[in-house]
Amino acid sequence: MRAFALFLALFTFWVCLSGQTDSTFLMGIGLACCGFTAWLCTRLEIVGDEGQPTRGLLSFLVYIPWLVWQVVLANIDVVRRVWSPTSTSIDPRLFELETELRHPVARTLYANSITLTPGTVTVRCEEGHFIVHALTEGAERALLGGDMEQRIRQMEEASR
Amino acid sequence: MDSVFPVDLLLLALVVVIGVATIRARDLLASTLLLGVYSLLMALVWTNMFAMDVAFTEAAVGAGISTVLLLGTLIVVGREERPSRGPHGAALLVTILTGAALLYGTTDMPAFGDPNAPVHTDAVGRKYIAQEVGKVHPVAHHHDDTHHDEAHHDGADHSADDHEPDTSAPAEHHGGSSEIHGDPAQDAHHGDYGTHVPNLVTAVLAAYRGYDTMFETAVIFTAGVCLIVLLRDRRSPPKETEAAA
Amino acid sequence: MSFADHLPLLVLLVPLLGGVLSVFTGGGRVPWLWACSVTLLTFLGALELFSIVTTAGTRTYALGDWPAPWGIELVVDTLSAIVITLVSGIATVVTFFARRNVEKDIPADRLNFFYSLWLLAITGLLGITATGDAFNLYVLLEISSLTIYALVAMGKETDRRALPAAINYLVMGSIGASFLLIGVGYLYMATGTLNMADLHETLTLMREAEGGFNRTVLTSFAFITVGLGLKMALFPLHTWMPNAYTYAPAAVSALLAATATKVGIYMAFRFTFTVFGSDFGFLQPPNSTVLMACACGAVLFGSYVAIRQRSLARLLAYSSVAQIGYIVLGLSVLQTDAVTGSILHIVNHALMKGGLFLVVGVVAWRLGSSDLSALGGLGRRMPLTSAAFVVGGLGLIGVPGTAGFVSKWYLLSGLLSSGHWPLAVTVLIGSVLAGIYVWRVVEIIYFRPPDPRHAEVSEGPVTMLLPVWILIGLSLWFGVHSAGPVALAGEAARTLLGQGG
Amino acid sequence: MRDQVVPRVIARMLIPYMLVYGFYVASHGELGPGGGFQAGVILAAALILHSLVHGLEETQRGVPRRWVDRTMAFGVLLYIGVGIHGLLAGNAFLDYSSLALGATDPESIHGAEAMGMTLVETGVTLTVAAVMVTLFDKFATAARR
Amino acid sequence: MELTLPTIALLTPLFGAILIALTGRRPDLREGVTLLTAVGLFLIIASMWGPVAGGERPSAHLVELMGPGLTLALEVEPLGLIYALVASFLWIFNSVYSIGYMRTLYGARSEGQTRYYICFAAAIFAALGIAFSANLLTLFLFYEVLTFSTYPLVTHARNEAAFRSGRIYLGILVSTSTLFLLTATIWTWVLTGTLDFTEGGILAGKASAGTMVALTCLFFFGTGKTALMPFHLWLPNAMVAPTPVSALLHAVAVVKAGVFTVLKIAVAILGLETMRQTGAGDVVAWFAAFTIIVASLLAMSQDNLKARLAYSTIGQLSYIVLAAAIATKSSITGGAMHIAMHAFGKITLFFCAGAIYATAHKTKISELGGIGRRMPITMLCFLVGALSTIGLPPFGGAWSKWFLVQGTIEAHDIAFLVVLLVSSLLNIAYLLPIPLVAFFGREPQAAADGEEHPPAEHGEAPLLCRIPIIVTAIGCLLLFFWPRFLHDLAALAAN
Amino acid sequence: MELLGTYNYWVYVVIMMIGFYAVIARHNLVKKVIGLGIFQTGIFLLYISMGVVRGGSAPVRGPGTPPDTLFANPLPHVLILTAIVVSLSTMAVALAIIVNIQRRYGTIEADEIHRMDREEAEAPAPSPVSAGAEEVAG
Amino acid sequence: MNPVLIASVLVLIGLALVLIRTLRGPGVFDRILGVNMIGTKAVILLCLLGFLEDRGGFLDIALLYALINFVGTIAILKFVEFRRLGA
Amino acid sequence: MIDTIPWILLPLGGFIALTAAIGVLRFPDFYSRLHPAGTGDTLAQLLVLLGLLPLVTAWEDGAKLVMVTVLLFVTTPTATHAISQAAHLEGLRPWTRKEESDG
Ligand code: NA
Ligand code: NA
Repeated sequence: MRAFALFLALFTFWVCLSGQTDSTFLMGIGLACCGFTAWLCTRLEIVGDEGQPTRGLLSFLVYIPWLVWQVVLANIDVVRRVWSPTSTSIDPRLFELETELRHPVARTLYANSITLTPGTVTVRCEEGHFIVHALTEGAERALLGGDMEQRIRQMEEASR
Repeated sequence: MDSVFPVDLLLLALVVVIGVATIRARDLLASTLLLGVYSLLMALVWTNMFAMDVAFTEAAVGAGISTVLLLGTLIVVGREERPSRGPHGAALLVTILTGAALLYGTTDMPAFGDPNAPVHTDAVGRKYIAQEVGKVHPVAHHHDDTHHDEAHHDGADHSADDHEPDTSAPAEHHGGSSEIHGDPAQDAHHGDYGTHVPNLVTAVLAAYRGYDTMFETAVIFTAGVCLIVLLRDRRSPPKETEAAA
Repeated sequence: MSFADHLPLLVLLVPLLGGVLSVFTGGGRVPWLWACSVTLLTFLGALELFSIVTTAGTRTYALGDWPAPWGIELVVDTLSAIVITLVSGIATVVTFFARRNVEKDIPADRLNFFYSLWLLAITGLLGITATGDAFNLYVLLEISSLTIYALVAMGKETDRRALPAAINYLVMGSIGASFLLIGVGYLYMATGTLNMADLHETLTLMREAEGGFNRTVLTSFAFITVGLGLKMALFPLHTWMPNAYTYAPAAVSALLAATATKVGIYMAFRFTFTVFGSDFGFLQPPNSTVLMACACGAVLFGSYVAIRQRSLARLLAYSSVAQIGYIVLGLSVLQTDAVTGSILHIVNHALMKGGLFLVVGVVAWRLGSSDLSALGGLGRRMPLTSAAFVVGGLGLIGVPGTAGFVSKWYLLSGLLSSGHWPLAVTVLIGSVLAGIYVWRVVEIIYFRPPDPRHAEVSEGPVTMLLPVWILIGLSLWFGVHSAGPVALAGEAARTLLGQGG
Repeated sequence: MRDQVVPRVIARMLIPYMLVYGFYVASHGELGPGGGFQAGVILAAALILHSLVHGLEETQRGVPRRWVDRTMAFGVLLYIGVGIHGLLAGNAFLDYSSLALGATDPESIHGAEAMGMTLVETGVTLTVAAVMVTLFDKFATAARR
Repeated sequence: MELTLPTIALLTPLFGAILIALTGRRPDLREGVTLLTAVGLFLIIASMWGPVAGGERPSAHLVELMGPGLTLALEVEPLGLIYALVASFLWIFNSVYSIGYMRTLYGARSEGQTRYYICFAAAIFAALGIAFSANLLTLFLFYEVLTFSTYPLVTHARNEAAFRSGRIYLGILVSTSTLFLLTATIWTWVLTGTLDFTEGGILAGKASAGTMVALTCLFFFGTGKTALMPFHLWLPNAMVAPTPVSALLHAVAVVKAGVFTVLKIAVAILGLETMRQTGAGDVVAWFAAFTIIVASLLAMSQDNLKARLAYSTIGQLSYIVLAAAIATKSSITGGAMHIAMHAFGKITLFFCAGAIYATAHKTKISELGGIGRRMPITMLCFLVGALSTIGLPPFGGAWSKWFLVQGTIEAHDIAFLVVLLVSSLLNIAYLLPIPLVAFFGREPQAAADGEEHPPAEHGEAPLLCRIPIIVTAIGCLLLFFWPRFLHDLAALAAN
Repeated sequence: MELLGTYNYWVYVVIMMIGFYAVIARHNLVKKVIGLGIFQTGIFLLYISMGVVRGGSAPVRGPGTPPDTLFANPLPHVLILTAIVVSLSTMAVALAIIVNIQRRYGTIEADEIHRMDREEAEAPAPSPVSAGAEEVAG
Repeated sequence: MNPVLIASVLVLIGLALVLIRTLRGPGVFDRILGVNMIGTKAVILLCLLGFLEDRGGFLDIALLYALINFVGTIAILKFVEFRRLGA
Repeated sequence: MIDTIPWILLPLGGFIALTAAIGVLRFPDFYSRLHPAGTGDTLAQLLVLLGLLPLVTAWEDGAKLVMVTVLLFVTTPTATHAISQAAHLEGLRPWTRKEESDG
């Protein structure tokens, strides 16, 4: 089932890459290759919940625009600090961030989201807690507020 | 002024700097990393010179595979290069002499990008671009000292027509070049492959010089076999030996 | 197209296929048997091709039916036919010989891969000889080089010094190949073509049009010469060779010494004559003086250093440095007899040196060493092997009745008739020095008391002696019945020098 | 790196797409940049990524060494085989037009030429991918102590 | 390959060698084969005397070595026949002598005797090849074969001294032939396009005077077997070999091959006329003269009998070199005759020396006192050999000296005449004392530490040694009274 | 413009010299191999530069490409593709040999290896094993 | 002037600046970070260059490079962390 | 309107990329340099994507452009995270303002 979903995703990918929808030959090759890839990935044991979190897809699509907006917002902050003539504008710190996220994909998404939003970088991603590096105290506080984790937890629950 | 030049200049300057840094770094890991960057920038240079396939390969090989190979080596041999004393006089001399010879050779070269360079005006490159090489006539399989006029597909010369008279001018024209130039529907006509192979590099690689590429594949195969032979698995299970014997 | 039309291709397609398929041959003696059959088949094809070329003239083969210069073409003229036959023949003999040495030197589970490399090396060498395309030559050169680096490094199973030898060879070989690539690049830059015949034509037109040397072409010539000099181990670029020959597995040394350097020289012939052309004027003083100086240096230095060696393989390696000097000397004076002598010496030296390295193989297999100190009293215990060494050694000296004499004769008459006295004297002094290093070994073999450690050693098996004596016997045969080879080499030389033929 | 969740998850997501991308590059060589060699490298990179994240043994459980060795040779053989097909069809070695199987109209011939190129590029892809995997395998194994 | 008489003659010793190898385990059979081959060979060669003297030139084409003009071919002409006759005749007696000598000293089954007889036969084969060669290439080839086939004989003893001598032997012979003879040969080929021996030479009009001088020097010095100074050292060094080998070197084959070669080259390559006109031989002639005198002086200072004989040979050979360099008809005749005369004289002397060693184990002249009384026949023959070598009648050597002297007179070169006369006096001075001491000297008593050399209770040499000595001594005598056939051939050669 | 006409070639010469120097001057074998890589890339640059046409474009001729388009010469690209592959293969073999050297010598500095070999050659060699003799005995 | 060229030059300058960091280090992680960042910048640059000359093929290279850069970085980290590649 | 989008977004993207580079050059320690590295370039790519989309002629080019962007969004933070994790495992300690004032 997951393998088939993967196959479909892969073939979509193929069509986007190729663009030659009128060529039966290339599409045929595409089908064969995608099928083969799906089979190979099954053999490689990477087909599964971690690789293809199919169920959380919809809520993920909602999450993306929010994340992009966060990225833009926070970037403005970093740009300001980069161009500021003194180095006093930053006050870096390392802190621990408790998280209730369990699913690996959810944790990955959370960790990468933290990294993508400027001012914070996930340094460690352990079971139950992250270690995060923040550029400023403000960034630390924003993260500890837990808005982002909340959104991701909703997705995790939705896909369960 | 082409957009090629400013980007090219900047990139080449960077490439040289990285090259020197790669050689100078004592830490072999740093060298390896810099070599990857070097390859990447070289790939950019080549992209900028319209050598897409080469850039593609260089990026994959230089930044990917060779980095991994070097890393694998460094795990065994360690990261530190033993410091050596100062510049090596004799090596410097040899290098400079070689460089001087190479520069001497460049003085008679056509300018960079000159469309009148022999490389572009010679019939070889032009027929590749037009894909109008044509097969050897069955009768002419041997003793073909006059191979220049054997192409049977003779369309228009699309490039550099007016720069130099083509010494190997096609013997006969099917239709006229004006027809092909004028009719957009005919633009797609390619002599040897119809519309099947727009990428000229692939055409040259896999067809006109397919023999080279066959041996290129053999070289790769050879490298694989060499590695299998040279880097024996130390924990090679005895059953493998038995199976072979 | 008939079968015969495909022969120029088949002689290298067979070992290529054989090399790839060798991976599937499993273990035991199967890989060896496979390699033997493949090389034998190749040799038979080469013989057929040889007879066709010598009767019907140059053969060409357009790959993919694409006409040259757009497609790559194979061109087999007299010289190529000679070298193809030589390489495939010696490869056959050496492959037949190799089994015991290889079983001793190479782990049993790698034999199929070893013979795969072996056959690919032969493919590369044959391909170089057959191709009519300058860049294709580079590719094939790299196939053979790459395999040979690995083959040399496989000597590590018995002596770790094979490894530095291999890496040194690799670095110098790669520099050589790169120089060749630069040279070909400059040529391409100047002419816009890569086909050798076309290159020659274009260069001739260029020279006529410009009335002088194009600096790009001149540089190209210099770099190709240096690159090939590295590949063929021309003094002073020979430094990779002695160690590589000494520490490589014995069978590999034999293959290398007999074929690889010869193909390097063949390439020099191709570029000097077929691409640039003897009338191009590059090989006039002062350019030729440099080449001659290198060749003379090779003869004198190689012979002198050979005298001082303590290992038979190393001695023979330095002797090769000297013998390559002879061949290049003949090439550098651009005189028919001298070039004839060079071509003859390519063949004769391949036979003699191949045979001698096989002797080293037998000795190493029996004694586990080719140190001269271990060879005392060998003449009694391994009489046939020792006799083979003596005959081969006499050939190196150039004693009449051996093939070495014939090539030296033509070389000398070419040098004398073109008035190159100092070069002739060098050749003669080289022969005398060869006499010294060969005789040193002969004395040890026949007159030194046996090493007690090897007191029980007996003659090598027939399957090893047969190949040894095939090569040595052939070198004797060509020493006496040399009229045919001389006529052939003369024809090849006249063709190369553009004197018709 | 198996216990590092972020790289592991991302790698698992990426690998199938890398493989398909590799196949895409191989099959679209005539149309755009890339071809057999590049495709082979990409395919190998996918497997290498798998090895980096999951370990060599796990990759070799999915793609056994024996397969890789065979593929290495098979690619070359495919290339040579296409060449020999031309030879057996009475043309020269590597004349792909014989793949038109007797058809003589220009379109078939052109298609056959293109098909020949695709086939040989496939051979290149297979060999390159297998060799690159072997290279990584050998160096990774050599580095293990 | 044409199977004519010269070819058969050439192949006979080769087949003999093979038979010897096959019968190696049975000494009697082996030596029987040797003798039979030697006799057979002599008969074959002798059968050619009539035709050759009658102007026929039996020839054979062996193999086309390197294409047109560079073939292996045989042709029998007078000079070669003289050399072949001498070599094959002396081989018979040398074999007889060898059997006696080797069995006395080492026993029949001792180490390496089969090799000894094989190499001997091979050396004769090479000598015949030289003698019958129809061109310079063939000559050069057999010349080298001779060098290598005699090497195992020279180093027969297989001890350190033997190696050293062997090295010098090969070193000088091979390097001179490679450096000079081969160069001269190829140069000739380049100049003339032929290497065939032709009456009157082939270089006439093809080479300038300077080239002629250079070529002559290359040819004469390149023929190291003539032991012309400074390339003479191999000969005294080779005396470590068993005496029959010394006999082979000094009388039968090797040095004679050298002088034959120079004569042949002078006659058939350089051309006597051309040589005289260009003064090509002058340099060599002076070297030869120098050698004659110095070698004689050196001979006098030797106490070792074989060494003295060796230096004597060096001097005697230079007579012939001088003859070739002067290049007049008489000198060539004399030189050709001297090949035979010196061969008979010197072989007698060496046989005697060997007999003394085999019987009395004495090598030094100073030890020979009174030995003539124990071995009267041997020492009498020694006297005959010595007188023939000096050139006194009634022995063969007188004739050749006579023609040599005549040759110098024809060339109007008084200096060389003086050299010849002075050297004859020196010959007397170093050769005659030996038999005198032997007959009239006092037998040495045991030395103080002395059990090692007890006054040997010995009589004459073994029979198989004695017979050859007597035969060759008689030969010296007969050659004086019947020199006709020899002179006729020699004169033919000189024309 | 004249300067611009050849600067590409100068750069390639400089790059090659950098690599070449490392190959011959450095003792560390890995550094040599890296140098070789740079050296060869320089050559590739030479070839690619040859193929450039001012005002040209990549040698891909799609359906919409105007017929009078100037294309870069595809041949140098093809040659260099092959050369890159060769260079990679050489590098792989070289590194494999280097790994072996490290295992057997404990160093990859060429001069040290040379010294070790020389010392070993001067020391008396242990008795070599005679495989042939074994086979005869067995 | 065209916006693509402006962006290209800006990115290129950025790339050069990151290069300085890569060369300077000081630590190995700074270098790795620099290399990775150069890779990303190169991808951006490749996208831009494609439109500078209107060639779609560049995007394939960009895609490839993004992938290779990632794999390479993981490999380097694996080397630094575990001193091995395989397991 | 659509013509001006590239004129705004592309230079802006270039500027962001340049900013990130300067950040990497200027920031005092490894950890703080991670921030511009992990974020600046992804945003720059996003801007470049949006700026280029109006210029796209073939739809598969647009698709590829999107793919590149997505890929960067996935891999860049992952790589950044992996690097920082490795550094942290290695024991690299972050620079803090407190430290500076201490020293
Ligand atoms: Na962040
Ligand atoms: Na392509």
